[in-house]
Amino acid sequence: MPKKTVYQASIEYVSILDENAEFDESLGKGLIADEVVVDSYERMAVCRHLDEVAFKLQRSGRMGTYPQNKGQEAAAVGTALSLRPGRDWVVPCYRENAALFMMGLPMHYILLYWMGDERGSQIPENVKMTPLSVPIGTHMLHAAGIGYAEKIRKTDNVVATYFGDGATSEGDFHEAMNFASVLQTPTIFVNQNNSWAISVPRSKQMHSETVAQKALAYGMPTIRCDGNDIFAVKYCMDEAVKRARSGGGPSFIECVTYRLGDHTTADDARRYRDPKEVEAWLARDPLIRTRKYLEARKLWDDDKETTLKERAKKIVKEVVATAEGIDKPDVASIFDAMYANIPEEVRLQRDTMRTSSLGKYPEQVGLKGTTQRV
Amino acid sequence: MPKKTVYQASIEYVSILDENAEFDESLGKGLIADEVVVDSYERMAVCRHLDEVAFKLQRSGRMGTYPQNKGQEAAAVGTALSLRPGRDWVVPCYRENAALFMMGLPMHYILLYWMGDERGSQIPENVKMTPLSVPIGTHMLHAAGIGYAEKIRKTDNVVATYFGDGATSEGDFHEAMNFASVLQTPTIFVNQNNSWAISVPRSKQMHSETVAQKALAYGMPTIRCDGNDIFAVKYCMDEAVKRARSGGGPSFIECVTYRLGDHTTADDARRYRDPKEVEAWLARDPLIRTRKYLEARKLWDDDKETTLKERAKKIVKEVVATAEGIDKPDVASIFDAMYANIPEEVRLQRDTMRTSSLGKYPEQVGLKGTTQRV
Amino acid sequence: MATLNLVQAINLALQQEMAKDERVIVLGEDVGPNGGVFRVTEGLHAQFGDERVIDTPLAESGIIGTAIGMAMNGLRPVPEIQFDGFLGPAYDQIVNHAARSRSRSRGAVTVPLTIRVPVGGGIHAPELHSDSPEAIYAHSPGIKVVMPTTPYDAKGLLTSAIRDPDPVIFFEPKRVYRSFREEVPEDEYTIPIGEAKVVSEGDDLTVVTWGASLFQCIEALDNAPDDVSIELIDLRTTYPIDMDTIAASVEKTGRCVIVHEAAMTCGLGAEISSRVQERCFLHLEAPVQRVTGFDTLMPYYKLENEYLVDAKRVGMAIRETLAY
Amino acid sequence: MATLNLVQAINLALQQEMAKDERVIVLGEDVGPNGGVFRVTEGLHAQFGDERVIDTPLAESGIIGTAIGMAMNGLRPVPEIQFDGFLGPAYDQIVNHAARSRSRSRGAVTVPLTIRVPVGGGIHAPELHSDSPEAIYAHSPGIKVVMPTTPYDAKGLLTSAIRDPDPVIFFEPKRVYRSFREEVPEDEYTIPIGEAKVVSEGDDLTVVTWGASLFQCIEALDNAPDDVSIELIDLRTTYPIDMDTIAASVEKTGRCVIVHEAAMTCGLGAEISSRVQERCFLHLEAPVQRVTGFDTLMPYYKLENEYLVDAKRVGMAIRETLAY
Ligand SMILES: Cc1ncc(C[n+]2csc(CCOP(=O)(O)OP(=O)(O)O)c2C)c(N)n1
Ligand SMILES: Cc1ncc(C[n+]2csc(CCOP(=O)(O)OP(=O)(O)O)c2C)c(N)n1
Ligand SMILES: [Mg+2]
Ligand SMILES: [Mg+2]
Repeated sequence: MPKKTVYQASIEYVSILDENAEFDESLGKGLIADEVVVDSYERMAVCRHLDEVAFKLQRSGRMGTYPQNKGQEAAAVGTALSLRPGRDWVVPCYRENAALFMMGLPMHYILLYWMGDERGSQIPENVKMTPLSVPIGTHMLHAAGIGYAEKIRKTDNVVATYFGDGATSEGDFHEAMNFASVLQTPTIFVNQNNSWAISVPRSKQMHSETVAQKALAYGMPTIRCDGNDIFAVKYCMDEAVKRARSGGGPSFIECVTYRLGDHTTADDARRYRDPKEVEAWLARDPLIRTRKYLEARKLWDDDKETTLKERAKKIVKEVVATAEGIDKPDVASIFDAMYANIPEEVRLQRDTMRTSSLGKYPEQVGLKGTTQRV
Repeated sequence: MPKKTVYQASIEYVSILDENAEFDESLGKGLIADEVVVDSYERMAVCRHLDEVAFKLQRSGRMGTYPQNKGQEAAAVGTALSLRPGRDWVVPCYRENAALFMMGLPMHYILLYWMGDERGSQIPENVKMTPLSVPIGTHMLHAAGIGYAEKIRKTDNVVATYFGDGATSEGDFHEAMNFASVLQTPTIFVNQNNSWAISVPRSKQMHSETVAQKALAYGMPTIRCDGNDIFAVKYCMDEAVKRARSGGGPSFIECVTYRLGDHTTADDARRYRDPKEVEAWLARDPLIRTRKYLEARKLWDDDKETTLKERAKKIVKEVVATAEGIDKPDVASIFDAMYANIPEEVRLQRDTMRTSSLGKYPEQVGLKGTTQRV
Repeated sequence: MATLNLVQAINLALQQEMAKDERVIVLGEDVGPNGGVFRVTEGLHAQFGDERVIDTPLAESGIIGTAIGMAMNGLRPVPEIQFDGFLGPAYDQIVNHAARSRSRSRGAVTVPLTIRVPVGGGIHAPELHSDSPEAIYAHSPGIKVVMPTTPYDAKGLLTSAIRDPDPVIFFEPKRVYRSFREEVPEDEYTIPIGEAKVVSEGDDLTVVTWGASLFQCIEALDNAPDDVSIELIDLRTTYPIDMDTIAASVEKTGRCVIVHEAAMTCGLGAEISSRVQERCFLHLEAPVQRVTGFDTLMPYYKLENEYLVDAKRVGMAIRETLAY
Repeated sequence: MATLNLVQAINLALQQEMAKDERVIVLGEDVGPNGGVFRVTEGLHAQFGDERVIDTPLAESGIIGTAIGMAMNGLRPVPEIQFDGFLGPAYDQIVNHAARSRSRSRGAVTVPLTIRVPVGGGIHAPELHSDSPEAIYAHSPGIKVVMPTTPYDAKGLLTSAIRDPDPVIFFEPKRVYRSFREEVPEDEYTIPIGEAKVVSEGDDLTVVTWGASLFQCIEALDNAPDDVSIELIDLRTTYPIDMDTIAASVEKTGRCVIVHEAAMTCGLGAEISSRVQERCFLHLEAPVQRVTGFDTLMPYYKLENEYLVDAKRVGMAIRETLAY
């Protein structure tokens, strides 16, 4: 046989609660307990409100550049539902706030971070996560290494790492996928394919039909799902987590979603994006369909919605107050944070807040008079 | 439908002249004209001899580290057969000497290069290639860019880039594959999968069953073939070149082959490789089966073989003499080659062969006596 | 003559070179319809189309590596890297390929490439959006490194860079992008790479700087006592270094303060300081001083101003050096 | 006490730290059964197995990035990068992640990582196998950079590096790997990171060096006239810089020559020269001199010896500085 088929693959797409709030019982039944769906909805709503407030804070000069999560809350919540706070790890990018809160990160950390304070990245000890990653596509390697440490310690802890469609173009994405598969680490690659990387559409980002097929290159189990459907997301994540916990190695999940806002507050998406596209996606908003799901099952009503709105306002207000109430960091922290024990030369820069040498060294002579401190 | 298949792919393997020299007429007939098969065989044999001589030169201290091509000649020749010297480009690694010679590179360049002389990389103007690439896996991006230039100039020239199995682990491989597919450049990715990257076996290099499937991540046409079979290689390359010339974009070809020698003369493969594995592959040597093919068709006999051996000796002897006859490069070339016009400071270093400053500058004063040149 | 800011001057240079030479290609993240995150490439996509203004995938090594290939095959690519910190993934392609290709091939394979990168702090941006990596590339033989600060210089130097037969990194001090305007000729002109500019003449002390710190130096000079006369040099090109201009000045003044935003240790200030004392040793009346970024990361923006060199720190070093 | 060469001393330190602390993991290309291309990890795979001695895929960013993750999660990885030139693809992970994580997280997420890399020229290797990138990393705050030259120092410093709570790059001058042996205690010991060593004392001139150039300096000292007395300092750690030792010496001698293999411009020699004149200005009787690699690429090996600093060039600078 001169030609024979030596490899075959196919990729499935999962949708359970679709954009019309139609629910597929065959896969969805019992997947998420009612009270957890309610809780998830509330979490998404609170995050949405945080987003809106953060946007306003930025506009009024009380915060720096901020990337809204708006529209992508289901991917964050749906995946985090399968994780165990305090044991499993999250290695995030910056568009999955809800997942971080579910893992135990206090909400004000996120605001503090975008307010330009490193203490927003000072992850509390009981929270298993790395700081938000500004350099795109380079943090997933850490999820391979973190997973490897869990693996050789023989725990059943897993690591979920989040990243966008754009991030999959970086070389480090490729290396992370390869290291995780070769070392069979318990790492779950959660791709939030929101169709855009700032102004670059998916069609210019990649030539493949799906993001999910990128995992085939590594012999890694892979699946695509409706990323605005917490059920579909949770379904895929459950499978991946189960596989990872039981020594089955890494998995890839493509969550098809959409960035309803601008890339960040520094961006104006109207420059490059058809408003009709945004409109179409507004109809697929994860909050709307989850609410419909709950309402259809009498788990939700307008009163509850009003209460939730109030509660969200209150929570976010407090969070803003907490973040804004934190004093400006001490200048010395710039230096002190560099090493466990800072070198003499860094200490000297800290103490003098200077780099010029005159008057700094006892043995240095020659300065006429005391012009030093003016 | 909660689950549906959204992507399917399969990969074919091509073998025409198998390791027992069985020839498949259905794909192979007319693929390579008889005289071209003869020529190809002769080229492979000359390269094999060059390899042996280079090895000895290194061992006797007349050359630096050298990577033998032994066993991989068919992949080089089979792919180059589809290219047009002087028009199509080659962006090589270091294990495809035969292809470079077919593209017009004088043979002594290769020796000169490994003798530690940059002029071995001083590609003649009519030869369309980049120098051998020492940093693994990082040169394929240039093949994307070179292809792009051809594309927007609306030529039908194509670019072939060569690299090993190990090279596919580098992030730059991923970025090259992605840029070539997104920009639809006429680039052909020729992978020489020889099972080893120095001492690292393919199983530790990647978790995928084939290298070819890596191209699926980019929606790129991909195929696997017997890399020790010039017919199978040529068959795949013809398809890829045709596609590229006609605006169909990049392709990937995995040539399954084997490194019969050590990684380089600095390596000792017995430290990590089962001799039985090597033995099995010795039987699959591309030279043996091509010779059998020719003999079966009365295109070759022992006399011709003897003549060829003599000719190879003569050619290689001349090439060695040419390479060794080239004077040691001028020291000034270290400096002169840095920029089209070297900066004043580099000129000063060149002229004085010093970096210390004393006596270098006319306005610099204070040197007692003339201790400068000792 | 139009009055332009730095963004506009760079945009104009790009537009003119693209119009004049069809080998010039702009590529990078968001440089197309969006016009770049700082709008430096605004309008180019509309004028020159998809083939010559390419929105690339999000991969800096890919951008530079592809541009290297284009340059090797006759084009004149002008890639943009979106922010200083994202040069990191492209470091290997720049240093191990772009910078080495000419020497590696003894002139046979060259890489006429201009890499544009906004640099430096002061705009309240997130982490990795405020670095000043000029010394890294000055230590990597084979590339030229340019950092103009004024619109006039930027237009002339970018034109030179694009026409240069070798790779050039073109650093744009982003804090200055829209901070001031000056008259910029609409006609083409070039400013030679490797020539510093004496911004103001003086006899008592030489200040050498480049990038956005130029303005802190000007402020410090304005605040200096009337009876001291300070020479201010804007380096403009950080490799090769115009030592003739610096040495001539220090021989006259006998005192030198170097100001830059990057971390002190192994910054370009160290190189200039070393060369000054090597060449002008007997002229020096005080040790050469460096006023630079600290040997720490650029902090997140709440403490950004505390990190950045300011006129006060420059002024103190000037006074102390004069008093030595 | 055993008499070991540099390779053996490093191997012993690795073996002992792995035996003592199971968090220590070795990873890299060919470090497993092959024992590394220089055999520095020889025997470790046999003793500690697949899980702790990992032959990785050919991807330097992957090696360092994965090691960073391991370090963040409680391990003490010791990755090997096969050759200096191949640090390039890992630059971003080192500088933008390993070096920044502690500061970024204000101490919450730290990266105790030791990156071993053979460096420097002189072994007739191909291109990109002979670089000396210490200044690049000294300019990148957040990492420590060590370059011991003798087996004794290497064992003690590697032990310190592995136990250090912060990332350390451990450069091994490959030209010295098998060039000489010395007595090395089999017992564990540490040498503090950041302390230079006075190799020989003297009063007339100070030579500061590190890495393989140490031996060219020793040769130059041997060739110097009997009536001059030269102090030779082996820096051992290139960041942080032990300026106290250097300054104390130059205050005594008044003259200083710095010798290193890397290119001159923005090399570590520039930093030391600047600091010497900043601190010891009135003690200096001659300009501080640098004897370094040229501002070119390290040529292919036919011209390697012409590029490398040799005792003659060091000797000339010493004589000229003494004669100043
Ligand atoms: C290495 C790197 N390059 C460029 C950037 C600038 N940048 C920030 S976000 C972004 C787009 C990211 O797109 P994607 O990964 O799809 O995530 P999304 O923002 O859509 O969630 C870019 C280009 C960066 N932060 N890091
Ligand atoms: C970036 C880089 N990392 C490491 C090396 C060292 N090295 C040289 S060849 C090689 C293995 C290459 O394997 P492969 O790509 O399969 O090619 P092969 O040698 O088998 O033909 C390695 C690790 C290198 N040259 N470049
Ligand atoms: Mg996106
Ligand atoms: Mg191989």
